[in-house]
Amino acid sequence: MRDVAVVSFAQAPSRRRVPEQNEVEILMPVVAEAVEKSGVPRDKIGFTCSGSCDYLAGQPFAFVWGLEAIAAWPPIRESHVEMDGAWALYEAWVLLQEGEIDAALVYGFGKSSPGSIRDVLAMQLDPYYYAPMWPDAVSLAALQARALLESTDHTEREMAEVAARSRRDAKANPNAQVTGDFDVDQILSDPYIVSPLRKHDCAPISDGAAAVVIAAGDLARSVSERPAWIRGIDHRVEPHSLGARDLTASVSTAVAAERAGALNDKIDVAELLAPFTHQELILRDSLNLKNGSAINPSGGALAANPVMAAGLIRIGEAAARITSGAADRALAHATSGPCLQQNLVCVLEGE
Amino acid sequence: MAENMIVTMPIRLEYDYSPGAGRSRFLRGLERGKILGERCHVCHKVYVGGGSGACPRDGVPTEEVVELPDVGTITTFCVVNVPFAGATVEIPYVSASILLDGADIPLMHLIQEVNAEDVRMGMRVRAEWLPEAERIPSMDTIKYFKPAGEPDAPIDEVLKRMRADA
Amino acid sequence: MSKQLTAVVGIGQTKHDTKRDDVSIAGLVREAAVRALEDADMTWSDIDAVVVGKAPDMFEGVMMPELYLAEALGAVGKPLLRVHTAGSVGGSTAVVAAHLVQAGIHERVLTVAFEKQSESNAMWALAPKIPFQPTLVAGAGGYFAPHIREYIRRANAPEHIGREVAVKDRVSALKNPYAHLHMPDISMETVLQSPILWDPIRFLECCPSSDGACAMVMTNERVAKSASKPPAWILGTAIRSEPLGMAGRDEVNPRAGLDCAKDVYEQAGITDPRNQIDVVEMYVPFSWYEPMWLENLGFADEGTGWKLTDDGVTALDGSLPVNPSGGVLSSNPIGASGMLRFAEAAMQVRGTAGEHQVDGARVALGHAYGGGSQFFAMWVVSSTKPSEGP
Amino acid sequence: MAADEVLRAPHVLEYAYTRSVGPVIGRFFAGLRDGKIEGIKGARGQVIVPPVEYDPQTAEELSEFVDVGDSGVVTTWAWVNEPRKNNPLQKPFAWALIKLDGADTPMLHVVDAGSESRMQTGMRVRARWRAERDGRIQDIECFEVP
Repeated sequence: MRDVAVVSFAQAPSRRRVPEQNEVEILMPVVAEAVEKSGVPRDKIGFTCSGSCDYLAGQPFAFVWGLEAIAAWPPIRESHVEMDGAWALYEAWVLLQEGEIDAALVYGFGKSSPGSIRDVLAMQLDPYYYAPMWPDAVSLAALQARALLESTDHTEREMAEVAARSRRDAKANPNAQVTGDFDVDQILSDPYIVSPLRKHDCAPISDGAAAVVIAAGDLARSVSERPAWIRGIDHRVEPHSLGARDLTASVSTAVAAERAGALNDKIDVAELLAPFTHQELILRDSLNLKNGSAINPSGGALAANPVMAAGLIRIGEAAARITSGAADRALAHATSGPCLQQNLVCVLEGE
Repeated sequence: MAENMIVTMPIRLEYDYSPGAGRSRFLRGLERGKILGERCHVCHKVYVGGGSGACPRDGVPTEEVVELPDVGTITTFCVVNVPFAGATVEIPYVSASILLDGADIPLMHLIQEVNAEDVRMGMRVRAEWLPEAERIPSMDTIKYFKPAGEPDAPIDEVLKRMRADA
Repeated sequence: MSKQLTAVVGIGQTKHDTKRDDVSIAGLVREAAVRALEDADMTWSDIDAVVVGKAPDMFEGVMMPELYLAEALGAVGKPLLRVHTAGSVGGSTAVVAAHLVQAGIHERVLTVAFEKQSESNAMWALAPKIPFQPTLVAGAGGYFAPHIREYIRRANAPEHIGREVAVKDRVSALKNPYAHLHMPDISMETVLQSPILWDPIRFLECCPSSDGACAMVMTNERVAKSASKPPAWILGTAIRSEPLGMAGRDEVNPRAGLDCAKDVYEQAGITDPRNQIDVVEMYVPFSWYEPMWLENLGFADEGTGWKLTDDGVTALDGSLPVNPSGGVLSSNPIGASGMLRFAEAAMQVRGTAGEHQVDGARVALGHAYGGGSQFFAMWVVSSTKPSEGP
Repeated sequence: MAADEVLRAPHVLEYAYTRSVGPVIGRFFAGLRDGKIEGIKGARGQVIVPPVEYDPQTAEELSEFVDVGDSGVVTTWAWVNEPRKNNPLQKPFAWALIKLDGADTPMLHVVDAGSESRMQTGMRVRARWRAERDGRIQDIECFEVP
C-alpha cells in the first residue's frame, strides 16, 4: 500500500440554519482554506472528489453547483459520490494508490435545514415496503435503540452520558453547534421525542461543509511536519432490510475495522459518526473500544451533524489530532443509511 | 398473480428555499428595476444572471457590484415548440442567450415582439420590464427582451470576445 | 504499488424500453448484473466490490437507492460505492470501478448503472421548478439547441447532417436486440416530417426516455487471463470537469472534452485517433452532437466533423463506425447511457457485439458527457494488451 | 449582504411516482389486496416477510412463497406521540418490527395501541385490514392489540 496522509482539514462552522449562504458560498472559503493550509500547490492536486446529496436541497445536481466553488479551471480531473464525503476520500485514496498523482482534494457539503431532514431521510428507504409509510430517521433509530436496551446491558443512562460528554467536549470545538454542560439526571427527566429517544439522544440539524487534502509519501512529508498517515481504510454495507439485520450490532463496522487494521493496536482517539447516542454504544462494542480511547473529543455528530460532510469531518478531526501530536493512532468512522446500514473505518497514525 | 402491477406513490417534500447572498443581490436589483452584475476581483470578469455567487474560474465570491444596462446582443437561441405546464407564452417562442453590454456571460431569457423566424444571432435586444409597481425579486420582473431597434452586432466578433481568454 | 492492468470480462444490459413495467427497480438493475456475471462465468460470491452509478435520484424518487439495492446487487458484506456525475455518470462509474482494480484494491469488481425514468418523467426529474427561477424552456433539448445552432453556424454545416445521424443510428439499432427504439421505416423523409421541438432540433433527432441498466465485471490481469471469453483490455481511462457557469466557457467545443480526450489517448498510446481507433461509442443525445464530438475528440479538424458524417465514414460499414449499437438516440436510460457506451465499446473489441459487430474491431473508444457539456468520461479498450500495442 | 435582504421562498418537490413492482412484490401486494400475507423462503430456508426478491446474504433470486399469519409478535418498537404528516396513523402510535406467525424475520409496520403503556416487546398484535384495499403496504391499516 502506498503511504497516503491527510495533510490539511478545514470545515465551516456548523449552524442550525444558514439561509444567507447557498452551498457554494459556504463551500468556497472552506475549500480555499484546506488547499492553502495543505501547502500543496494547486497544480499538484491531481484529483478532486466530493460527496453531496440532491435530496437535502430538493434539487437535482447539487454537486454541479459545488464545482463552482473550487476554481475548476483549467478543467480538472473530478468525480462525485452521492454519499458522505468520507467515501469521496476513499475514492481519492484509491486513485493515489496507483502512483500517478500525489495529492487530491476532497470535500463534502450539505444544508439539512431547508427540508425536514427526518422525513427527507425516509426517501432513502425501500420504496415499496418502507417509504410509503414515511418512517422518519428518528423513529427508525428508536426501534434500534430499544432493541439494544432490551437485549444488552446498555442503559438509557449510558445514552445520556454519551450526550453529556459529547456536548461538554464540544465546548472546545469552535465549529460545534450544540455545546454545554448538561446534567445526566436532567437529561433523563426530559420527555421522549420518539421513545426511547430523547432530544439529547439525537444529533442536531446542521448546515455545513468540510474539505480535506490528502497527499502521498514525500509530498506529504514535505508539506506537513506530522502528516496523519492513512494506515487502512475500508467500508462495508449490510442488508437494507431491517428484518435481515441484527440492529444491536454493527457487523459491517467490525469487518471494515478489521480490514483497515484498526484492531491491531490501541486507539488513542476515535471519531465515530453516531447521530444517535445509542449508535455510539453499538459502534464502541463493534470496534471493541476500551477505556483509554478518547471517543469523539470534537463532540461528534451529537454536537454538529452536517449530513454528507459529517463523516469526512470525523476523518478530518481524527487527522487533526494526529497532526497536533495529541494522538499517535486514531480511528475515524462514517456511516450511511438507516440504522447504520453502511460503515467506513479509517485508521490514521503519526510517524 | 399480478405480474405487471403498478402502484402509485405520491411524494411531497417541502423546503424553505434560499438562493443565498449573491443571487439574492441580483434578484433584489431586479425588484428595483436594475440589472446588477458582479465583477470577480481576480479575473475581472463581470457575472450576471444570479448564478452561485461565485466566480467559478477562481472559486471566490463575486462581490463588486456593477450595474449593467438592460441592452445586449443575442449570442444564440432556440425556437421552442414544446409546451409545458406553467408556461406563460404561446409556442413557438424564442429562448435566447443574451450578452448584456458590459457583461462577460450571457443570461437566458425570452425574446418577444418579433416573429420567431426573424430572430438572429447578433440581434440587439432590450429588456421589457413589468410596471414599477409590479416588480418583484424575480427574473419574471423582466417580462422578456425585444428588438432594440439597433443594427445587429458583428456576431462572430462578439462570440470571439466573449470567449477571449477562457 | 504500480497500476494494475485491468480488463472487462463480463457485460450485461437490459432490454431498454419506455416502461419496463415487468420489473421493480431492483429487478431492472439485477437483469443487467446477472447477464454480466453470466458473461464473465462468475457468481455473486466471486465479486469483491460493487460500484453503482445513476443520474438524479428524483427520477425514481429513491434517495441514494444503492442502499436499497444492496441485496439485489450481492453487495452485502462488501464495499459499495455510488457515483453521480450527471449524464456522464455511466462512464465515470465504470472509471471508478476500473480504478478499484487498477489500484490493486480488488481483483473482481461489478459495476452497474441504471435509470428507471418511467417512475416519473425526465422533464420533471431533471428540472423541477425552483423558486425565483422561471422555467423558460422544458427539456434538455432547450438547453442544447442553442449550442447546436452555434455549431451549425461555426462549421457552416448543412441542415441535413442532423437527419443523417438520426437515420444512421436508428438503422444500426435494428441490429441491436436490446435497443429501445426499433424503427424499420426510419428515413431522411420521416425525420424531416417529424415536428421541430427546439429549433434546430426535430423530434426524431432526439433521444428517447428509457428504462434500462448496464453492468460490467472488471478484473485484474491474473483473473482476466483465465476468462472464458476474450477480455477487453483497458488501455486508458480519463475524466474531466469544468464549471457550468464560467464566463467564456466554450459550450460547443468544451475544453474539458478536449483535455479528457488528450489524456485518454496519451495513456492508450494513440497519436492519430482517426486511424488508430476502429470504432467509437459516443454520447449523442441529439443527433447534431455526433459531428460536434467528432471534432472535440480529435477525429476531425474543427468545423469539419460533419463531413465525416456526410461521407458515410461514421456508418456501420464506414471506416470509423460511430455508435453501431444505435447509441443514445436509440436507448436512453440516462444513468446507464454512459456505461452502455463504455460497454458497447468493450463488446466490439471482444467480438461479442452480435449483429452490430464491426469486423476486425481491435481498439474502441467509449465516451460520455453530462451536465451542460461540462463532465466528460472516456476510455479506450483493446482486444490486445498494451504491451502488444494499440 | 444583510441577512434580511436574502430571499427565501417555499419550494415543494412533489410527484406521484408510478412504480412497477415486478413479480415478487406484485404477488405480495396482490395478496394484501385479498387480505392475506405471504412470505418467501430464503436461501437458508428461513421465511422472510415481507417477501424480498433476493436473498439478503447470498443474493439468490427467491421464488418460493409461503403463507403466514396476520398476527405476530412485536420484536422492537418506538412510541410516537406526535405523528408526522404522512404516517399511516394520525394519532399517537408505535412503529414496530413484527414477526408474524410462520415468519422468521420481522416486518416494519405500525401498532395502534392507544397508549405507550400498552406497548411491550414480545406482545402479540394482529393486522387491522383496510376495508378498501388496492395492493400496497398500507392495505394493512396498522396492527392492533387483539
